[in-house]
Amino acid sequence: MTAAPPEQKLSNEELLASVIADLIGDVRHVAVGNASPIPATAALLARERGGGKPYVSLLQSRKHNFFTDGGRELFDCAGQGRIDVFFLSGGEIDGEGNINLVSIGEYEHPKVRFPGSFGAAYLYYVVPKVILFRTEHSRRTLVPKVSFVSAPGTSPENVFRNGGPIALVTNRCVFSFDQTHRRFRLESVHPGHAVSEVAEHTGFAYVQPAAVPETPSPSAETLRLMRQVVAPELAEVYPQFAARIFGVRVPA
Amino acid sequence: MTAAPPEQKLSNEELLASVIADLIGDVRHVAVGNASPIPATAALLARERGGGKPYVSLLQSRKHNFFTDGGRELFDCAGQGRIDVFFLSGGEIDGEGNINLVSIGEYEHPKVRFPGSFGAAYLYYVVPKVILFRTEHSRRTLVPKVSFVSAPGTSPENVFRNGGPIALVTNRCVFSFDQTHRRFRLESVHPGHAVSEVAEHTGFAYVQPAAVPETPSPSAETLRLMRQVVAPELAEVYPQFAARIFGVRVPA
Amino acid sequence: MPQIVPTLDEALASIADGCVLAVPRENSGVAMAATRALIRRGVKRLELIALPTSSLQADLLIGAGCVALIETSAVSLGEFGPAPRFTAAVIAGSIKMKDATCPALHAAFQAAEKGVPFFPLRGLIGSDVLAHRPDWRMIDNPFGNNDPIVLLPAIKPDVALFHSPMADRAGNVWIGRQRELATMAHASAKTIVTVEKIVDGDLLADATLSAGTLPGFYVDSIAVAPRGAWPLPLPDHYAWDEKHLAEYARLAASEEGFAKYLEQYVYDRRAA
Amino acid sequence: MPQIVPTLDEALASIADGCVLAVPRENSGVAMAATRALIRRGVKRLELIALPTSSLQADLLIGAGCVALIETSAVSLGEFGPAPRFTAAVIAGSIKMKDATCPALHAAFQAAEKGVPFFPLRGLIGSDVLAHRPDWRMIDNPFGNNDPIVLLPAIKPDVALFHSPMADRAGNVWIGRQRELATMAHASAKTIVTVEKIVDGDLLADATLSAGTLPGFYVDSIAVAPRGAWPLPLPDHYAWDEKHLAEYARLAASEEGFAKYLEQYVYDRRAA
Repeated sequence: MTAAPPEQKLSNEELLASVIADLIGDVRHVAVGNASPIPATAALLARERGGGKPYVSLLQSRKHNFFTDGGRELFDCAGQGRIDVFFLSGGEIDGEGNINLVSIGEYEHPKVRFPGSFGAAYLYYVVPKVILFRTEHSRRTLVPKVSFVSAPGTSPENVFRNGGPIALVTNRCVFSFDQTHRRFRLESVHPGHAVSEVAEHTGFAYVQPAAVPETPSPSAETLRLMRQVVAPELAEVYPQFAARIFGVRVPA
Repeated sequence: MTAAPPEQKLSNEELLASVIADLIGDVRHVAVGNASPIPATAALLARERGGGKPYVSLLQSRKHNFFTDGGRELFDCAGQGRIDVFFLSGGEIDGEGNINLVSIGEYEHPKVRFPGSFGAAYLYYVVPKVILFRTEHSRRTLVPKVSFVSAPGTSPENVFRNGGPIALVTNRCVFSFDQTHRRFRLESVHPGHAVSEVAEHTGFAYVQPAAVPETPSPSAETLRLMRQVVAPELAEVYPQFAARIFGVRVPA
Repeated sequence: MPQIVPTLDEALASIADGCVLAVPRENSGVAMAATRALIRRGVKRLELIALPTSSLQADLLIGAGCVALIETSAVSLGEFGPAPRFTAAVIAGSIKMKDATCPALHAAFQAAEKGVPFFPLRGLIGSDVLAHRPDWRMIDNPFGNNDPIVLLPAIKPDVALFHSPMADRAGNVWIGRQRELATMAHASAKTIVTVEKIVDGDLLADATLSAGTLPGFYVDSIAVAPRGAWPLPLPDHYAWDEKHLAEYARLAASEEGFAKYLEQYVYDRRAA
Repeated sequence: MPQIVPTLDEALASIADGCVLAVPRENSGVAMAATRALIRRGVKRLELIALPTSSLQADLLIGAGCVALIETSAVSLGEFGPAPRFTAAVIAGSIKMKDATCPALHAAFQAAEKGVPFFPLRGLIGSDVLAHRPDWRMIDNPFGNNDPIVLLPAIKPDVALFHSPMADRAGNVWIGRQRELATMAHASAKTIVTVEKIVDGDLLADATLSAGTLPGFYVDSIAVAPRGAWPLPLPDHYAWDEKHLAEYARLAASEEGFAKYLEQYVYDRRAA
């Protein structure tokens, strides 16, 4: 395999993966769903920086997950409190952290139909740190109120809930989520993007501090790890992504 | 292997196995618990007479049961309605079909302690034909009222119950059980035993018809099957029993 | 006890119109050759239950008009995009939709496996998934204090249908780590399996293989269908046919294209 | 991630006095060498949960004064007769008894495995097993009509302890068909395993072996204990030591005989 030279320009995907790796923090187990190359990059990066911790399960890959008890094991594992971080997205996401993976319009006669809720109506409640990730940052995706709640961002106090959203990462910015006040807060805007642009393209209200920093770029060491250590690992699961972003080619 | 010659005298165990095989009837699946050589003989005999039906699971033997889903599979299988006949016993059995596998005396301070209920508090409800089998027929084992109900013989109409006792076989006689009237009925007395002897040694009340037939001895063909076909199969699971009753020796 | 039969149609005979049919997720061994045979036979009004999701299988059956109702957590072609016939049918209102979430389907099959009327599940409360499931109930957890919890009724399909690498002559089926296939079979009244091949020997007698074996006791009929999951993957045996799935996604985007796909890959038996 | 440690005592370090300890039935791989090590260490006040029954293991621990409470469906030496120390302790009132029934224990562990507070179970109603379990609840099945059903609270042990044929260097453990061992590990906060041997290679990477493998992810510590289930059987590996069990049954019938057994087979390390 060959990897990207360290002098190469920082890509958007690398920035997002670095941001997400920071959000993961010091945990034991990160699980990454299907078709999620950027979160997968972030999880593997977190593992490299943690010297093997957290354990990373890539559900897309038989090789990179340990499950031997059938399709239920992921959910049982989460229910046991053994998954600390998971990633969810939404056809729509609203300002209270509700996500919609089902449909737009009346449920019985929808105008738009998405694939379905998958495990969201469960995992959103039982995984302590759910990181919302939606690259498309527009008034179409970030809406005042979702048309269908696949899973709510918060729950009443008496409803069993060990988990929920901690942040929303888009191609423009990073929001944190305040579960007490049920709202997002603009934490940083990515290099090349503006606070006003975020406001223009966000359909929901959020807290905007007086000063919003620029999303920090990965350190040279982080970038080196991502490009030289993580990218080749990633190539086994996401060969096209690894080739496009990191220039990693798996020998045929 | 060698087997008993057909002219050998009918043993008590052969009689009991023949009676139980008749009680099994035309079903799909008979499961036999541990340390039950006579019911196992009966089940294998029923299978031979049915040309391979019923399917027989001998829980004692890895080879003679199909379970691959751990210790729960027997109970799940019964809950699915896939076990038609099972055998239970009791330290005490009373006239309402209640069985006691736990203790005699006050539960917190028992005078006698048995091993425990095993699966009886479940299987007695969900297996359509439970055959009670207790060779010791005495006022100590067949009591007016059990000290502890491991599982009741019958349940109120609104309690989910697909199964229960159909008969009690002892070393003296065969009782049938009438689930509607919650009582046993003396069906037959084994050769060499008397109706009066049953009354003398039974601690509970039961229905006694005006004429009680003698328990029918197995036909020559049944006896031949038991001795020549069933006994060698049985020897793999119950070698000592097969040797003692049928004279079957497994070559070392 | 299972019958090993010579043709797919014989194996599938008990899947009648209106059958409640359970099928596995896209990467656990989907009986695609059998699915094409069902479409050729023109089965109608299936109530399809995907444990817990589906992809090409549901899309094909829906597009071909075989499905009255689907219960699932999602139908999607994954990296090949949305499932076009599913999407169109839901928007047109031509199938009845029962949206679930993955662990709810696993739990409801396990409830049937254990012979209980329901299983509880955390999560769900406050979601519109729950709001649109009048067949699910919320109770106050009797071991808690003001602690609502959802109960899901057991799912007992008429037939479970899946594809596996091998069966032995007694009908014992190797399922490996795909243990939801055992749960599906336990929960269903009948189980039909297609396999890559029939092997000699007894899978249950082998200490190693038996750990991944569904006993034939739970299986009703078996037919051999080499590459029977194609173009979907068979775990540890073959991968997705990516080129074919991309072609499907392209064709099925329109009704005309879908009809062409059916003609070429389903009705023309040489391609099945 | 699991630590493979050089001694039994190191592996067992997290089994403290008062530990809620889950152990498997007598023919699923009982960690008997580890049990003798616990007795030598003098562990106290164990709350032993047998899934779903026990034999020599419970009788030894009870006789040696290590147990405060036992939850089980039965304790018996099977064809070698009643379990004498268990029987004596229950009659003397020196241990607290929680009588259960086999499927109730399986269900309660599965409830913990699935992260729910309870599982329902049929049967039980009208039995004194239920009458003596104030921790079990009866509700009216919300999907039925005047249909009472029992709910069992999830069992979440502190530690699961069992013996298996092998583990690999990453701590993945071969359990074969003994799937209740996986459920025990999933349900328990920690899992300790003794194995016959450590093998090279990756059990999870092998398509065949992985079907019977408990991932090391769920395992905390592993020690090698050759013939570690002796004198109980290890499935597909070795049978009961009938002669030894008969000797145990004879000796343990009296307190003096039991003390002699302990001296000879437990405290004298050469015999362990």
